[in-house]
Amino acid sequence: MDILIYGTINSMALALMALGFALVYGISRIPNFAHGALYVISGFVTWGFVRALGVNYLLSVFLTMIIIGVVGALIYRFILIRVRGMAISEIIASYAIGLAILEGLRWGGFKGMTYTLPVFVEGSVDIAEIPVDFHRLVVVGIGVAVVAFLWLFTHHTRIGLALRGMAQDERAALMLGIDSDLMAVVAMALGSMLAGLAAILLLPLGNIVVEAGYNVLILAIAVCIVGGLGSWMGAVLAAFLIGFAQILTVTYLGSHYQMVVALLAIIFTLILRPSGLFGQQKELEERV
Amino acid sequence: MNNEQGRKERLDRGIKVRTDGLYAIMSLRELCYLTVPRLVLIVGLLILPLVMPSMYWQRVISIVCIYAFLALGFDFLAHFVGLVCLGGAFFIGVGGYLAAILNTSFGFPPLVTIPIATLLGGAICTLLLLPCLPLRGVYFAIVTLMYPLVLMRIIEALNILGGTDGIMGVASFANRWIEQYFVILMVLLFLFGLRRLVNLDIGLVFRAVKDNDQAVRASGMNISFYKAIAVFVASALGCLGGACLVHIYMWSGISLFALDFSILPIAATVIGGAGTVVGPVLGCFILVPISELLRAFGTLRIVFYCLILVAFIVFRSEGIMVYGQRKYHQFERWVKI
Amino acid sequence: MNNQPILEVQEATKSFGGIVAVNRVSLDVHDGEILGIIGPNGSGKTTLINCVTGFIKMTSGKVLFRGRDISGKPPHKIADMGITRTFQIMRPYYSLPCYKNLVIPLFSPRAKRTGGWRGGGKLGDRDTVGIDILEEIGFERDSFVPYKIASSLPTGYLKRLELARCLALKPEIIICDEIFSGLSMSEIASMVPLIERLQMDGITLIMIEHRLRELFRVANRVMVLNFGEKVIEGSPEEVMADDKVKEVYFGSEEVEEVMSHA
Amino acid sequence: MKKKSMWGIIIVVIVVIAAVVIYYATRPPKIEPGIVIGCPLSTAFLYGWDAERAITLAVEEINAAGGVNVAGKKRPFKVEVIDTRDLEPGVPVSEALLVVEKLILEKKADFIMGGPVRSEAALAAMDLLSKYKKVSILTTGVLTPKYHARVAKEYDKFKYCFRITGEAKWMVGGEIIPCLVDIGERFGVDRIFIMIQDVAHARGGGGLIAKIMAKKGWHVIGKPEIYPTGTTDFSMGLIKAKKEKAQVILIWMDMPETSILLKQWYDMKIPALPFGSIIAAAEQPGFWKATEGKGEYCLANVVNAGNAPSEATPWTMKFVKAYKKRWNIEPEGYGTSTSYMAPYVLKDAIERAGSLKPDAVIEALEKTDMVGVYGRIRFDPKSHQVVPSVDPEEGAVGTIFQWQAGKRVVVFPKKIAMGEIQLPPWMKK
Repeated sequence: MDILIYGTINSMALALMALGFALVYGISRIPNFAHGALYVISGFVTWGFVRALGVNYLLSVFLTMIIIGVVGALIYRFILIRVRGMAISEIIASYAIGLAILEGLRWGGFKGMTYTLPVFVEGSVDIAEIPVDFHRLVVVGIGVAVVAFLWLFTHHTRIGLALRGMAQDERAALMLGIDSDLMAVVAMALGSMLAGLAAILLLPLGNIVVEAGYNVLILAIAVCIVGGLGSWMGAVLAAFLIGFAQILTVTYLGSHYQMVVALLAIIFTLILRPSGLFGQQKELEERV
Repeated sequence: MNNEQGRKERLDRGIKVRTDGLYAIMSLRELCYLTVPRLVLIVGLLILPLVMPSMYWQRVISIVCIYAFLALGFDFLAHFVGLVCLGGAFFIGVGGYLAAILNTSFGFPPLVTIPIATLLGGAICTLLLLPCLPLRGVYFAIVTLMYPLVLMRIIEALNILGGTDGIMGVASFANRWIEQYFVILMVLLFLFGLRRLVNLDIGLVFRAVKDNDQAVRASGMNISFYKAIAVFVASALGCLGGACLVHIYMWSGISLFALDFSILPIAATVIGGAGTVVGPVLGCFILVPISELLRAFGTLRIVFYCLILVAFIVFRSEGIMVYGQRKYHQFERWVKI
Repeated sequence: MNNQPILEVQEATKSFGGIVAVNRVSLDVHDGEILGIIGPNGSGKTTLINCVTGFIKMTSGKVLFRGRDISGKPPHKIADMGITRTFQIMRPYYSLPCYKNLVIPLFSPRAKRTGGWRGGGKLGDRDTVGIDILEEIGFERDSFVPYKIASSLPTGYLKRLELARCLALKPEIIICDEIFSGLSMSEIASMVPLIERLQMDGITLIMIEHRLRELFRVANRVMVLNFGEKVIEGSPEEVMADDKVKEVYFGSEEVEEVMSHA
Repeated sequence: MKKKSMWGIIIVVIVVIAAVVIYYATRPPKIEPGIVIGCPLSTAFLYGWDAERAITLAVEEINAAGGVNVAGKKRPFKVEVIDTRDLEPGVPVSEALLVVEKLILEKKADFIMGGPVRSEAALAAMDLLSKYKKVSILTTGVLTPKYHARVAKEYDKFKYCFRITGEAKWMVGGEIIPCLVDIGERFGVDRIFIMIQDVAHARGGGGLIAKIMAKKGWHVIGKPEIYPTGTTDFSMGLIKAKKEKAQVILIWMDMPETSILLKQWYDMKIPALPFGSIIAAAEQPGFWKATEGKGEYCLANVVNAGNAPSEATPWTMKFVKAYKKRWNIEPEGYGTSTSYMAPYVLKDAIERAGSLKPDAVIEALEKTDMVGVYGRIRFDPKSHQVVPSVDPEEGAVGTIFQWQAGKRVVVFPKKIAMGEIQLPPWMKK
């Protein structure tokens, strides 16, 4: 029973982390290695609003999402747009920006363990005599809401359809009058907002630490690859797969294999089925 | 300028066409035109340790040479074989651990453990990378980026090979000069070795695999066999670097798999000029000393070094060496008619 | 000409998901013969030869080469046996000069074993042998063509380079995939004698073409494919006379024009 | 566009190099021949910057009092701190070793202090120190008993390495076990659940505690739960502890994620007393505000007294007040008081040896005997490890404190205790 509850919580956390990365790669084919940095910087920005400026919590959450969305858009607009298409340069450019942000934060004095965010709601409740705190339930709730919103957004709004069009085939979308660069900027902004949302939800559980940036990036990549690069629905499913796998290894195999699970998942998926659950990398190879 | 008739004449007039083809070079002027840059490089590398102010900077040069091995391996794989391998740390780690084990448990001296660790490490890395050879583009890059992290976690979880403390008391080189010149000679050896390999027939096959692997398959050659050879060459280079590093620092542990070993060689290749085998080595000689000089600034140094990297990539300049080569062939001198 | 066919395809079928590209096609080719395969676009011609040369795994059916079953083998093993092919979309090595393009096939195990084109693979220096082959297919030795980078060559030259790449392996069968398409009339005119000379050298040819006039002049037998099924097989004259072929090509003037000339 | 961008790059690179050259040129040349102390510390982390602050405070006090008289001549200390980044994941240890060499070769450091903070870097640095014959006093971060074991094993090779901070074996045997036994008797608890980080010293310490407590009749629940660095979810372990009715949860982690563990423990109202043998997050004064009080009742061990206000020796409170005045924050991590004592011990040894030569200073250090911030400081001549004890008059005293109502109250050892251990309300039956 506890495996079920904490499995879902862990999986929803993974899904939130990975959604931003999956969305950006799905639409603009850019592996956004600065995802972890956006996650951490949104944590510190919210901390700034709440603790330093004393702005009330909900307003600061809203402001942070806007700021992070703008930061993501700027990164794409001025840096990534020039390197689109060249696989190796995209990875290095986005990773270098991520590293610069993280190390800049560390140099700016954001080190140590005293930076935290307040929890949405205090206290905990026993579900079938398993203690679960409200904040984690809120995380699951918002996670489900985000997935539903994304599904509605991509299926029923004009921008959403344009984004999906571009995800399938950029040139075809261009021909239909969709400005692919603008769409990519929107995708990057949306992806960063999702990273910001994940940070605001997950960081109150512990404290804001610069190292979290690296771990989040690795977990996000693991989930996206298992789910098939390019399809965010696959990422959500893969998040549940890896989430439960981690919880199961902790209970049965021993807790120190936990991190190894996510990394091995990547290696095996890529070797057995490079396109993951929903990706379409396989079909490209067939065309001789 | 007096009023004599004169015109600008390209230095390499006549040389470039003939040297590209199969004809021999005659005059001394043409001979030194071609060999001078290479000589400057070799002599420069050899006298560098002598001219260095303090022993600390000599140690920095050894670190530069280790990164140079990785950069050579990466450039060879990425530009000549089309496999973008972000796993430099994987080779360093495997090579380092092998050298440490050979030295501590079997007691071989450094000059014996390094060759064994290089070849054995190269074989092991190739075997481990075999399953992901058919992958393409971003996938191969991400898998190779993940390999060192997986090994790091596995060694940490199973607490083997000395666990998180690593292996201590590895013998160091006999003395400073042997260590310094051994590493520099190795860099020169592999620099010109790779340049020659790339122009050999097998080098052409690697380039063909990069251009169009279906065509290579249609001419009756098994591409994964040739990709494996290319990966073996690159991983042997990386393991050589790892082994030297372990003997320089008399220690080997899981932090040999750190990300720095994967990212810096790529940055050096981008700045030095991908495609020219000398470019990455030049990139290392620029990047590592700069990051040492900036050490006083603490973590700001990483920010500097990332911004320089992004600037190079975004302005998509082809790197110093390629720019240099292009300019070198365009030198002109004023010739009287 | 012993009666045992050099290459035999039995009931080859291949389907991508629901669509059946090739539906139980069987054919056989005798030594030194030229077999033409024609059919409208999308009739499964390229898929058929992709299956024969191992680039795609067949859903069912068998391919026999000199009686030995080679259906499951990877493409490089089939090429190693002597069944070479050119590609419909040309695949030269763009970054290498012409004669270096030929060094790669000369480097293959088959070239080393069989000595390659006139013993070039094992004994001679591969660069000069490359230039010999280029001269064989019509590029004079001292012209600038062998030294130009492949990417700067026009389509006609690239098609010949594809052919040269097959020749370097001293092949027994060459499968040409639309080698005439995209060439000007004069280029085709100079290509036909080259094909005839290959046939005289004892090389079997399977040619997929849309240019029926040149094909009929060269081919011994012709096979017509439509929607993945074999419609008819026979000498060029029988095929032209058959009304089913007219129906397949209904409305294409070219067939009418060829018919009227014949 | 291509030409202009190329020049843009070259200008950027030149500007960077020029800035660096100017920085080096304008540094004040070393006028008076100060004794250079090199400190390779990971300044971006708690154990790095707290040691840096303590050493700077001590050196300022010594220089103000006239510096060190070396055979009659008065010479001030001069501190050179360089960031080793060795606590950062993904940074190779060779970087830290390069920093140690830079201090020795370029900055001409006479002594190394504080030492690389991560245990594997410190162990690796031992070979370097013996190669360059530099005396080093380790004050923070490194707990592994392997360090002084190596000194004892190859004395003449590693005699240059001293350690002034407590080490894991004594901490477990001399402090944690007696404190646990004391808790056992007072509250009648004997079921312990161990959660440790996947690091060599944690595995060693955790395993040792499990064995000893089992011998003492305690019921050790399952094997120690090992968590890799960077774990963000401890729910399964805590639920297992609750199901098995554990009464004490022993925590040995120095990663920042321990605050997640404590918050989850508080939210889930697990009826067990969290006993942090090493719990980095809980050592800092800022911990209380950071966890909004959820860290209540958590016990933490700061290896040496003085890192939390207590009355170990008259000097302790003087140090705590001086630290608070200088850096307007109470002493934080467990490297603070030891790093503060190291310059004093070195000054005393140099004055007794009358010279800076390594061998003379080593003999003087081996005969050190002074009452410091955390008790009487003496070095074991064989292993150069500070002699620990429970009584401040005898040797270096450790401290275990408990968070009570927002303040760190020292509860063990008895001699310097300022208060009693309390149980969380939801534990009292």
